[in-house]
Amino acid sequence: MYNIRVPGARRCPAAFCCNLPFPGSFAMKQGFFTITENRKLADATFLMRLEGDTEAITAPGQFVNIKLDGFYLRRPISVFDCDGKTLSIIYKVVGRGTDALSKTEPGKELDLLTGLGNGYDIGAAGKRPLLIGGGVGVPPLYWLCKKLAAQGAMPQVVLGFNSAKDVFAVAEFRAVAGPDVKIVTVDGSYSDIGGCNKGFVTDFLPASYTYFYTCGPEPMLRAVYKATSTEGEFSFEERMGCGFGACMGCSCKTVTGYKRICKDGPVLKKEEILWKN
Amino acid sequence: MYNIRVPGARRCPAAFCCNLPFPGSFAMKQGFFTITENRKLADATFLMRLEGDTEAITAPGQFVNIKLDGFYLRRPISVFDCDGKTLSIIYKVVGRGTDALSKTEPGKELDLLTGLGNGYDIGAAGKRPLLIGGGVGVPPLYWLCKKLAAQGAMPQVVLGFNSAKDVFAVAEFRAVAGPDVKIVTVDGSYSDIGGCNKGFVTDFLPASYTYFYTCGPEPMLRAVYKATSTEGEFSFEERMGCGFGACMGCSCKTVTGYKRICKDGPVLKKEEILWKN
Amino acid sequence: MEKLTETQVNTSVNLCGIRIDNPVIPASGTFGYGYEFAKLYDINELGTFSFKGTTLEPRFGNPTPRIAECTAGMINSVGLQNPGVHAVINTELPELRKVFHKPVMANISGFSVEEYAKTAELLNGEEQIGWFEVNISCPNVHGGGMSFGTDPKAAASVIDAVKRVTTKPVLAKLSPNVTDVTLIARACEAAGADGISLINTLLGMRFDVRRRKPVIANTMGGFSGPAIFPVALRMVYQTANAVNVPVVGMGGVSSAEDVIEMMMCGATAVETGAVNLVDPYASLNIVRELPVKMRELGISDIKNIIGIANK
Amino acid sequence: MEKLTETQVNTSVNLCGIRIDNPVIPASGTFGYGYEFAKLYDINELGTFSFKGTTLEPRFGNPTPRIAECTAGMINSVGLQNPGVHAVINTELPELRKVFHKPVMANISGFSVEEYAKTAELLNGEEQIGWFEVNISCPNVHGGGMSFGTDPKAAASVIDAVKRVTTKPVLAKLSPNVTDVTLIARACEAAGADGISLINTLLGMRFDVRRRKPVIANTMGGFSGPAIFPVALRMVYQTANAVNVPVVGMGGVSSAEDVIEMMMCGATAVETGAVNLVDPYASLNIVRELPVKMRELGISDIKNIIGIANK
Repeated sequence: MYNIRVPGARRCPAAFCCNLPFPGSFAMKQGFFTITENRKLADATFLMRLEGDTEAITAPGQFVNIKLDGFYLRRPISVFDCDGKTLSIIYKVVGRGTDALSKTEPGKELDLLTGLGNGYDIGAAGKRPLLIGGGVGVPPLYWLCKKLAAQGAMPQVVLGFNSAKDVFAVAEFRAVAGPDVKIVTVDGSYSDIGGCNKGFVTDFLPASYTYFYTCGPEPMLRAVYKATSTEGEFSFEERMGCGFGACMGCSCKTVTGYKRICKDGPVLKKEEILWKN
Repeated sequence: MYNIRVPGARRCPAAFCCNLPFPGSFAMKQGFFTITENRKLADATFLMRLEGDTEAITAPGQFVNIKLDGFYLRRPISVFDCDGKTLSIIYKVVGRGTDALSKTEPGKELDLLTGLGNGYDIGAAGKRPLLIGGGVGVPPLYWLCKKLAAQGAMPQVVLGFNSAKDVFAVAEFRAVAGPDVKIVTVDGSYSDIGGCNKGFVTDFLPASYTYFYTCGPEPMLRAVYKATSTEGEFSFEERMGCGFGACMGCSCKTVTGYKRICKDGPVLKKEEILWKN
Repeated sequence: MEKLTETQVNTSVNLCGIRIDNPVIPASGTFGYGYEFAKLYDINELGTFSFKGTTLEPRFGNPTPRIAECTAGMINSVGLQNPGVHAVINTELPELRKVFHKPVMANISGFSVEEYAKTAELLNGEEQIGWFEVNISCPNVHGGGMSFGTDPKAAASVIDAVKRVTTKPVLAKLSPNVTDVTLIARACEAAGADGISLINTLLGMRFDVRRRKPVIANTMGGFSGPAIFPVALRMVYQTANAVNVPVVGMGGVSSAEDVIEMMMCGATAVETGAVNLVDPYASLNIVRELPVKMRELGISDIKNIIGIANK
Repeated sequence: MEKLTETQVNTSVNLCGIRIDNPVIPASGTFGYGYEFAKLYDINELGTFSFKGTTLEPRFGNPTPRIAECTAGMINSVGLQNPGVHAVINTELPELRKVFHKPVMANISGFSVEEYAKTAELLNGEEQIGWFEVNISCPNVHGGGMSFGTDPKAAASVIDAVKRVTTKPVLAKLSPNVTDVTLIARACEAAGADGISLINTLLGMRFDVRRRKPVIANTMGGFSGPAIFPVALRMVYQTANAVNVPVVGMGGVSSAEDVIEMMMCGATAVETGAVNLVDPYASLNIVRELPVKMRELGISDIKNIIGIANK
């Protein structure tokens, strides 16, 4: 497991995982970002916009790791959108840390590690890629969607939420993917131009797509794994120590060896995945 | 030691110290104060002005206990001046906590416990009380000086510092006690209208006074103890846990029993004092 | 999640046969003999409290400085300063009676098995005392305290001697400074302890790099505060798995959520310690926050969560 | 206080016969095999570092979640994930060699005395290895790790076996989860240990009150971070008083001042742990801050402060 090498390819720098070639860059950066906006989008769900040096953020699906006053570990949060000097994140309040984050005022500086994780491989998308997001797994798909559209693909998007009160970012996705955006709620409480879609995201997948990208809670990922017919990429969540590959806190087993969700992931290709029981 | 009672007098509420009558009040209050000013007065020495409910502060020589972000224990600091809604403190940067305090910006709210400690007994002063301060022991004497002048006494003040760069609050004392204020420096580097007084405070005590009040480092207090000829009061410093009498962290032995510096003190009468070896 | 109204929430627990209105108990050494806090608020809102560790004779304790600050905690080396059991009976308890109308927990300590027993015997006649908490874990005294709490046989001998002279429930307060706390807990249970309380402070130290001497006069002392909560929680969990008597948990508890977390790990009630020294209203606030937090977490009766981690 | 210029400050120490430029050593498990950090800065600025705990066979370690946050610290239950000693020799050390030109500390662990010895024997031929740090204190594996570190005889047997097959200095890395750490330290010294390093993590736990299960899959784990510094400092002090070999201190060290405080309490060098996970530049910053802090405190040669608390 430890001596598979692909000559000529960039080698995964993970301490001991796979030694396989990898997409994306690992040029992590530490820097201070100024909050320019921090507002509620949906039930317990907030959008934060930050200004600072975003150079290290090179691929959708990457995340940043945020230091908060009074908390020891940083909070890893995926990138919702990013340009030359602005970074947006969407996060859900799930504990004391994210609660404190939601109460942080614009103007305040935050210490961020940026450019963390491999991110999605947009080169594999094809013409009609499918993006499947669920709940707090929706945000990383937005920048991905923009990047795919920018390279000429026509992404199809299926986003699932528990209920209408949890829905966010629909307008943003529609602005990029128009009618190809479908919103699904478990309780059927949401409806819009795309109809009232009650159930799970896997109930509303399009018949045809060239590749898929997904992010969401693990039960959804497992359902997507079964329901999809093409190759694709999954973004995983795990409790992290450092977020940059040092502590082995977030390891998982894959077909190609042990991987660190934070550094060799969070995105894994479908064929790599070994589900835990 | 535990059953001395003075009938009719207010009883010291200390859990188990002296059961003697006591001056001052123990109506501690917790409240938020807004910093209106925080500026350097002398070498590593800062003045902070705060606005808030000062009702609990009833006697000069009392202190406040300040909660600082990132520090577990509060910082006890004596009251430099106080009126209906403003409180001033003068503090020296001696560690990480006071360093953080010195960098706290006006506008910020601080959590304070106020009205802590017994304070000086201004009723004992007589016509010509003597105030002897050394270094960071100088601040509590200022409000005392004002209170004494207000009740018609003519206080005499001797303030000692290591060096000219450490001197502060001279104008304030002179505004109250005029030419009766003498500034002494160990290295003789300070001189003003009161002359150049090189040495220790005890080298410059006036010939005659009705009572004395002192605060400063322990070696100075010991020297004052020997050099003074009348009754008087000493304010002591000790590392505190709570600052309000709960933890017994700052106990000392006195002629009248065990006392808690924070609650039964910090002011002790000369005749009560038992010096540690 | 089930929505609960205020009246549906029950915070009372049964501690060794005595019902307390809520499981929040200021720990010994952080609440004096109680009546001073009664000037700040009605201390009858508390479940109960454990009074200052009392010995047979009056003690001044250790030299000062006795306090050192730490990240998220503090070290104390008070060393059992107390007025002695006779003054407690003659002065402190009568003061307390005026303002507190519930059973109080009597924390006792000693330097010999006989001293523990004698102190307990003298206090046993005091009506207001509901429980004894036998401190065999004070890190700040030599030849007593913790030395009893680090050896199962010595611990058992103290508990046995106290049980013989008392008619009230006896809790053994254990030290965390041991390889296996469950050995001590089991020995105390076998000796008749009606409950176990833990953890006392961790032995800690700070050194002043400027003055180049230990921050506290006694060099080492007892480390407490939120910093020790994970160690406390682990030991509460281990002990609740090991004994059949109730466990009273403590160590860094600073919020109602901490209380709930510790009860889920096996505590029947929870003591608050260092937080009382930073915020004199802390225990009251926790008592008041508890039903709010219970409703948020869908807990209708706090008894139901005791030890769910251990099942 | 004496004013010192930059050139007058000496940060080098001698650790078991090997001179290191400064006493700052990222601890095992927080720095991988080093070369990944070399992408962030020149890791040759460090005194050295202790590489990821290595076992004879590859290990995945414990199930996830493996991490829990605490006040001023964290719990991990990684459980010695590592690629095994052969991959370390064939892959990791050759990578390290390209970017690190100093002796490295080889942290090894095992589940039997024989495994420790075999792993040490295999690594002994690696030129870059300066010291062995024998981890007899991992709280996250069953039947190994900490069970060796809580019994003086078992600890001594591991050290003795490793010493027989190695030609390099051997440090015993001790667990703080014991009643008397000096007993273990003395046993290791008697078995030939050239130094003692401590403390490994405290055994801790967190429970998720919302999900109603332990935060980490393994229930309990190793607690580290600034929260444990006072306990670490106390044990370094006690151990430095008890043994004659050098002590490497660790546990919550987060700043140059912490390094100085721990050296004053008896440490010849200091390892940085959890702080590396929160700030990837932390150890570098401490190395750079150290001479500044030394000048501020009037320390011209850091060797002169080692153990001044113990005199």
